[in-house]
Amino acid sequence: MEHETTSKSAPVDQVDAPASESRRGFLQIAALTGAVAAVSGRRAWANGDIGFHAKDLSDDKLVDMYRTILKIRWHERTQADEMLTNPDYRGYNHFYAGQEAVATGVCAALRNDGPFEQIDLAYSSHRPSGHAIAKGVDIPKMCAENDFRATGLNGGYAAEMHLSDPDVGFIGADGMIGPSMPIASGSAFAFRARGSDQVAVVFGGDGTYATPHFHSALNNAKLLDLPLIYVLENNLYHQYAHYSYSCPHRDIADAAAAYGIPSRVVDGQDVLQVYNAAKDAVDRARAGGGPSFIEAKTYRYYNHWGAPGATAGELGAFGYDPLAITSFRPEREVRAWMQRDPVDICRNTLVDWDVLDETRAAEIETEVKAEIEAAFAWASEQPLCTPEDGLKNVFADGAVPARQFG
Amino acid sequence: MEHETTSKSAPVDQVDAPASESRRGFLQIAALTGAVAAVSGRRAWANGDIGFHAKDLSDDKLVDMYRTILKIRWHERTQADEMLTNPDYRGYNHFYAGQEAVATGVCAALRNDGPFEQIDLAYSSHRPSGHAIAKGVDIPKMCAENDFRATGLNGGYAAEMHLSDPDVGFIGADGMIGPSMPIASGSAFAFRARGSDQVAVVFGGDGTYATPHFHSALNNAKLLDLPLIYVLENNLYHQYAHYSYSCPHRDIADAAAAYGIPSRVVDGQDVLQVYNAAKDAVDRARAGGGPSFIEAKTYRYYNHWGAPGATAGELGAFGYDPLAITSFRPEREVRAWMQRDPVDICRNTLVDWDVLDETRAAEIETEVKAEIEAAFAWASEQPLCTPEDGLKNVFADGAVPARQFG
Amino acid sequence: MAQKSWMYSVLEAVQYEMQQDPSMIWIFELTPPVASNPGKPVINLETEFGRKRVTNTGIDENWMASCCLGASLAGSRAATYIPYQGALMPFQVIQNVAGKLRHMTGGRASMPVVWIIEMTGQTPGFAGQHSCYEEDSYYAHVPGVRTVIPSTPYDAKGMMHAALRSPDPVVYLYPAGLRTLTEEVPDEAYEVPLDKAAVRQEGNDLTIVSSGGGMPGVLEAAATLGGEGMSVEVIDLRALKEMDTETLVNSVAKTRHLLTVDQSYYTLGPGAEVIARVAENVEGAKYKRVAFPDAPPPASPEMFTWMRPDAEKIAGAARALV
Amino acid sequence: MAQKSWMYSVLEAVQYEMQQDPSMIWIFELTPPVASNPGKPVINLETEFGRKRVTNTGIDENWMASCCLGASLAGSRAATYIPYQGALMPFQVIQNVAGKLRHMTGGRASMPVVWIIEMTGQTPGFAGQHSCYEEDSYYAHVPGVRTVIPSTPYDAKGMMHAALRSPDPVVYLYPAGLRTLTEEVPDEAYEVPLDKAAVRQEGNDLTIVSSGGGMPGVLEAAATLGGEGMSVEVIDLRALKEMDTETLVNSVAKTRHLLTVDQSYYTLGPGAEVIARVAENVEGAKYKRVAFPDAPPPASPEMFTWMRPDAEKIAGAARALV
Ligand SMILES: Cc1ncc(C[n+]2csc(CCOP(=O)(O)OP(=O)(O)O)c2C)c(N)n1
Ligand SMILES: Cc1ncc(C[n+]2csc(CCOP(=O)(O)OP(=O)(O)O)c2C)c(N)n1
Ligand SMILES: [Mg+2]
Ligand SMILES: [Mg+2]
Repeated sequence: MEHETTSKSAPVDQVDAPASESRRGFLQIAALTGAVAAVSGRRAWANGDIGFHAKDLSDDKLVDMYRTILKIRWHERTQADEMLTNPDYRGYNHFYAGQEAVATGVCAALRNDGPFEQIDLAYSSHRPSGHAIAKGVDIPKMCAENDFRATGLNGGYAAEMHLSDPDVGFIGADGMIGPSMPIASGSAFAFRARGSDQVAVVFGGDGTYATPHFHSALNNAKLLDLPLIYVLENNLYHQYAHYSYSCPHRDIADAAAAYGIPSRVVDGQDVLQVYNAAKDAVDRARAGGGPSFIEAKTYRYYNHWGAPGATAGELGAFGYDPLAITSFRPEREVRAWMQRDPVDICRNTLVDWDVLDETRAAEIETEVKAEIEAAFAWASEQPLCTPEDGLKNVFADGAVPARQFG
Repeated sequence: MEHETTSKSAPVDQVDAPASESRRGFLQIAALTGAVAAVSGRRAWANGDIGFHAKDLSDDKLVDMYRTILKIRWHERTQADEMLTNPDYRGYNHFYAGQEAVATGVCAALRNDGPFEQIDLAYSSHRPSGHAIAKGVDIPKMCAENDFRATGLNGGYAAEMHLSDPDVGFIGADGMIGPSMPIASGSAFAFRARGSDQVAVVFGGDGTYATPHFHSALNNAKLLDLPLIYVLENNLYHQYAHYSYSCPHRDIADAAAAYGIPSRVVDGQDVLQVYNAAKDAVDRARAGGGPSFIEAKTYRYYNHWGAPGATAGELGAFGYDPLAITSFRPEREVRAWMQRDPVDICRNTLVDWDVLDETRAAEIETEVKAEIEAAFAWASEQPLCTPEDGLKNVFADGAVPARQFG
Repeated sequence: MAQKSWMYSVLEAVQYEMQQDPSMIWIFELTPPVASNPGKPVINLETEFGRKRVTNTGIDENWMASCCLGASLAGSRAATYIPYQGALMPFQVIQNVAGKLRHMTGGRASMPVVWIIEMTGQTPGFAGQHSCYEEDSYYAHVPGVRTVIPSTPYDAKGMMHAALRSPDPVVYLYPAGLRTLTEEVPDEAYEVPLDKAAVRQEGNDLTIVSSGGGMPGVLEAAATLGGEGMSVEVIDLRALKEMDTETLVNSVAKTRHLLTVDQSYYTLGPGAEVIARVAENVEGAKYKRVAFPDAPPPASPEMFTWMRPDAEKIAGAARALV
Repeated sequence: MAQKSWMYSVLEAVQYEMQQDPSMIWIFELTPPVASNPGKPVINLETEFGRKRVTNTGIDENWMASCCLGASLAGSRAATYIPYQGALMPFQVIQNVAGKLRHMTGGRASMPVVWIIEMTGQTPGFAGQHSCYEEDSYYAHVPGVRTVIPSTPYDAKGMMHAALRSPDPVVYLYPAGLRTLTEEVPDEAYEVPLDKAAVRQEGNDLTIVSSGGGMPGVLEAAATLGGEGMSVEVIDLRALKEMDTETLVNSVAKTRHLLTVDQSYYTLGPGAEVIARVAENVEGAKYKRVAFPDAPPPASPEMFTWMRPDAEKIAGAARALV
């Protein structure tokens, strides 16, 4: 089913990227004009209206953002390779590669350390490893968690789908599509009630638009002026269904704008555009100006879950995923998006701004790769869990009785 | 808390009635200008753009609508008097008086008899007695049901909050705020799937806007082009909370329009305006044009539930309702709305159109009163239920075991 | 110390905790959190603490419950009152998120949240969701959430203090049929534990176990049976999750006869769990359940009152069992 | 007749009923209703019946379930497949609307609707809602809805035909851990009743009662125990609501020993109801429950597999009981 867009307002901050066209529409344009191949990372930021806040940042902060994108990227690639080549490796992931600039740009605008009562909180809901790294979790411990180790971030109880770390304000993933949005709005309610200037950010996919929770969270955030930032990562698909099956809007941001919430569409491949939108939203929320909605147009390089279709040593997955059953996304769409890679766009910008040169940029990537490899190595040596510990942490104190033996 | 309206689009079909102003805003205007007292029933329909479809109706059909409004009104008044004066009377009601033109105008545009596979379905969800009468249920049986009689419309199982009668396509009330909207969309889905031109109508209060179901029902109705008509009766309050506590829009229709659904605001006190909007919506739905949303600005003359504050023989309730606790609506607001009474507006229009004269109009009212009195009399003589029947109708066949005796 | 109603006792506890903790919040639906009691000051949380901390929005019980969960995750204690019509609207977020979050974060999520979930007064004449009394079982099956159901104003206040001070999420069931009960309730704060049953009356011939709205009928039946010479031990569960097995087993080990009474439906009502726990631990006892049949409540008072367990039916079942 | 998998058997029944009844609809979430089986034609409901009758929309399980309910009220048979992550999203509408509607309309509402609700495969390594197995109890407490849980492809097909032909709303639980089971399943339509337990094996020393995903472990344990000389009667509940009391009581009256096995949580798992029903009717029997502890499933395979009941643990509990 093809849907006509019903929205009248023009997307904001739209760049000449393969954006939110319906799949067929996009492919037709790409085929007719060869436009995709002509889009380079360099051109993306050569747009007069980007870099407003970002241009004021210190070099260190900018390099940090580049480093964060690389950490997420290399965590993904290293883990995918582990999954594809190491039969003893048990971890899995909902890969975030391709979307790194979203988590990085948003979290760079947040307060990520300090006492729990002062830091900003991020709800990941789903596909959390990128959000976790951007918010600042300890990567070796996260790797241990993903590999079910007793010394992992969450003691081996969570694994990838439920990562969390309150120490850095990462409330984490709950694995459900929908519920985190109203919950995050509750944290925002608490901030406002106690007179704190903290903000709550919730990340959600295009799949969250259709959930009933979308309405609840946005309506109440608006009514109560809550410091909530809803970051919708529109990677065009939920599992293997294009978002036009679930949403009558071309830009989901239009749906949020209907509540009277300041809503923007950004190029999710460009970390600085994301940062700028997040910074505006955070400033508004801290000043008591209420909620914001950011729709980041982005794309994931791997399939929905795990590494089907991927090849060790290569970025992305192009094969057919049996999970998709009768519906799948075309390889040329994946390849088109990969030409506007968030790593390249960030690096190119920093080089153009003279924050880094190519040599230093490459060195940093080498350093990050090594750091991630060390994290996986450390994780693989961590102890496995003690079976009986499964009875703990049900309530704050004590353990529940075993019942499996009668 | 006062909310500024965020909507930019002008309300459609707005008349010079006390409409959806926030309570305080409305009272200020009323106090300053004395405008309310100047609004008469006669003036309401003297608006060039009403009566389009309605003007083409046969006299009989128009008189039927007048009669239906009167049936609802006298059912309300008779029942309120019973509750206030007859200590043996056990029935109760969520009174609909003041809103009669909404149910009447909508149902007049529907197909209300014929085989079940051909008639239009109406979901009442809540406050059902007006919807039931307008859809054509047998009034004596409904009175018996409301009085818990074995021969009532639903055998005494339902009472007022759960009235239903599939024979006239009245799927009825389920007593919940929210769930009926997605359910009604499911009936619409079935119509479309089986190639039928039936339509599904769901009535809901302003309270339904904030429910998560609002989003689900409208989004899916739009995506799937369902023949669903959502009639939102905005009587300004849910229980005793003004709708501005739950909705950032001045016109809730704006929220529906954001989905790309044709949405109108109508004067809910004028049955012909309601009919015209419903007729458009029904025609569109039957032709495969998908859903519509109608917001009827209206008002209830009694309190939320039962007859607190009402006086036998008088229309409306003005006293303080203990249920309201710290919040209640001002008496002058009730009296202002009562000056644009749906009975008067309908009668005046029909007299002006020469469909009736005042004498005949008064005769009809006398006939209807007698009919309603007879219905209550019949109902009061009906047998009470057999206790053991409570174990039946759990499943289609048989009865469940008694468990209350051990 | 004064005679206080259930809801006044509860709001007294909430008011005290909100005065102590300026970050605590309360969300309500339409009906403001106000209680009055003869001879006592009116409690109005909305006006006392202001609408930044105490607010209503629309009819969206799932948002109310989720909001409080999110507040608790942000370090603010939070409570809400869900009316009975919406009792199961927030079920999924309590069952699938709140109940699992502490465990699935390896103990890192703390959730000092209390959901007061109203159960109906089982009013004859209503029907469907307006007279049902079934949420006890649904919530009691959820791990990671403490589910309690006080049956007296004294317990209501003490368990509310305990619930608000607990780092665990608590489903606090309020059987609205008890709204007219009054008893002497201290003015100062005190705690009643969230995991202990109460032996309301000791006896040797028969153990009757019930909870919440079932208790008045059970106590009345026990008095009748006592007058007939039967020695009845009456246990009020109070805590549905974690259920106090020890008190149940000790009692039936003595009386050898167990009668459970649920206002909730028969199948998988709390009584099923009570019997199963005892049957696993006591040999040769005799068992019977009194419960609402597995049928929704009908509107007709004739049907409904016949179906609902009451003192007379309970006493009849006890006589048949012993 | 051919060896068929669970899901192929189910879709075969659905396909047949949809061919017979051109008004029947099916709603899915993201994953199209497609099944293949060696030597058999691929079944694809979406392409065979078209997107007007078979469609997906967004991630909104409550809408999916509500849509089917509304279709059934409009006189069209309807079914949907709710993935396990969303298993309790439609709970409120099933519990508070569908379950009550026939009764509260005095029998006037007819609801030929089937909600296939997936339960997880309890996959070690997942956690939280991705490995839980708890929806059986929640749905089984709801009156007015038939809750069934087939454990074999044969029953799956026969109970799907019966469910689709029933005017009652049916919650049809699918334990996804059984997805790899195959057995001989007839090609033609047939019905398996929605209210009868199955005696899978007769015996005299011990009755083991389980359902759904618990059955393979129980059958394996029974084989082991049989090899040791214990005569075990194995009952597969199949119907959770209405539960087949007679089969349970007759069996334990004979064996005097009852062991229940739940993959679901201990407290108020189906086993509690089984024991309570038997204990009310059989005197002097001995009882034991094997169940998942009252804890959410942790991710670590070491913790999870230790906590989950399996053949060895079941056999151990049986030896201790008899
Ligand atoms: C309530 C619920 N239903 C279904 C699922 C299964 N599920 C997991 S991820 C996913 C798709 C989510 O799509 P989107 O929101 O776009 O996020 P993306 O995977 O693209 O990052 C689904 C349906 C779930 N986790 N929760
Ligand atoms: C889910 C749910 N929550 C709460 C209630 C209790 N309740 C009954 S009517 C009502 C107010 C409804 O207001 P509105 O939708 O404006 O309809 P009106 O009463 O004005 O006709 C509420 C909250 C309910 N029936 N269902
Ligand atoms: Mg997506
Ligand atoms: Mg209203």
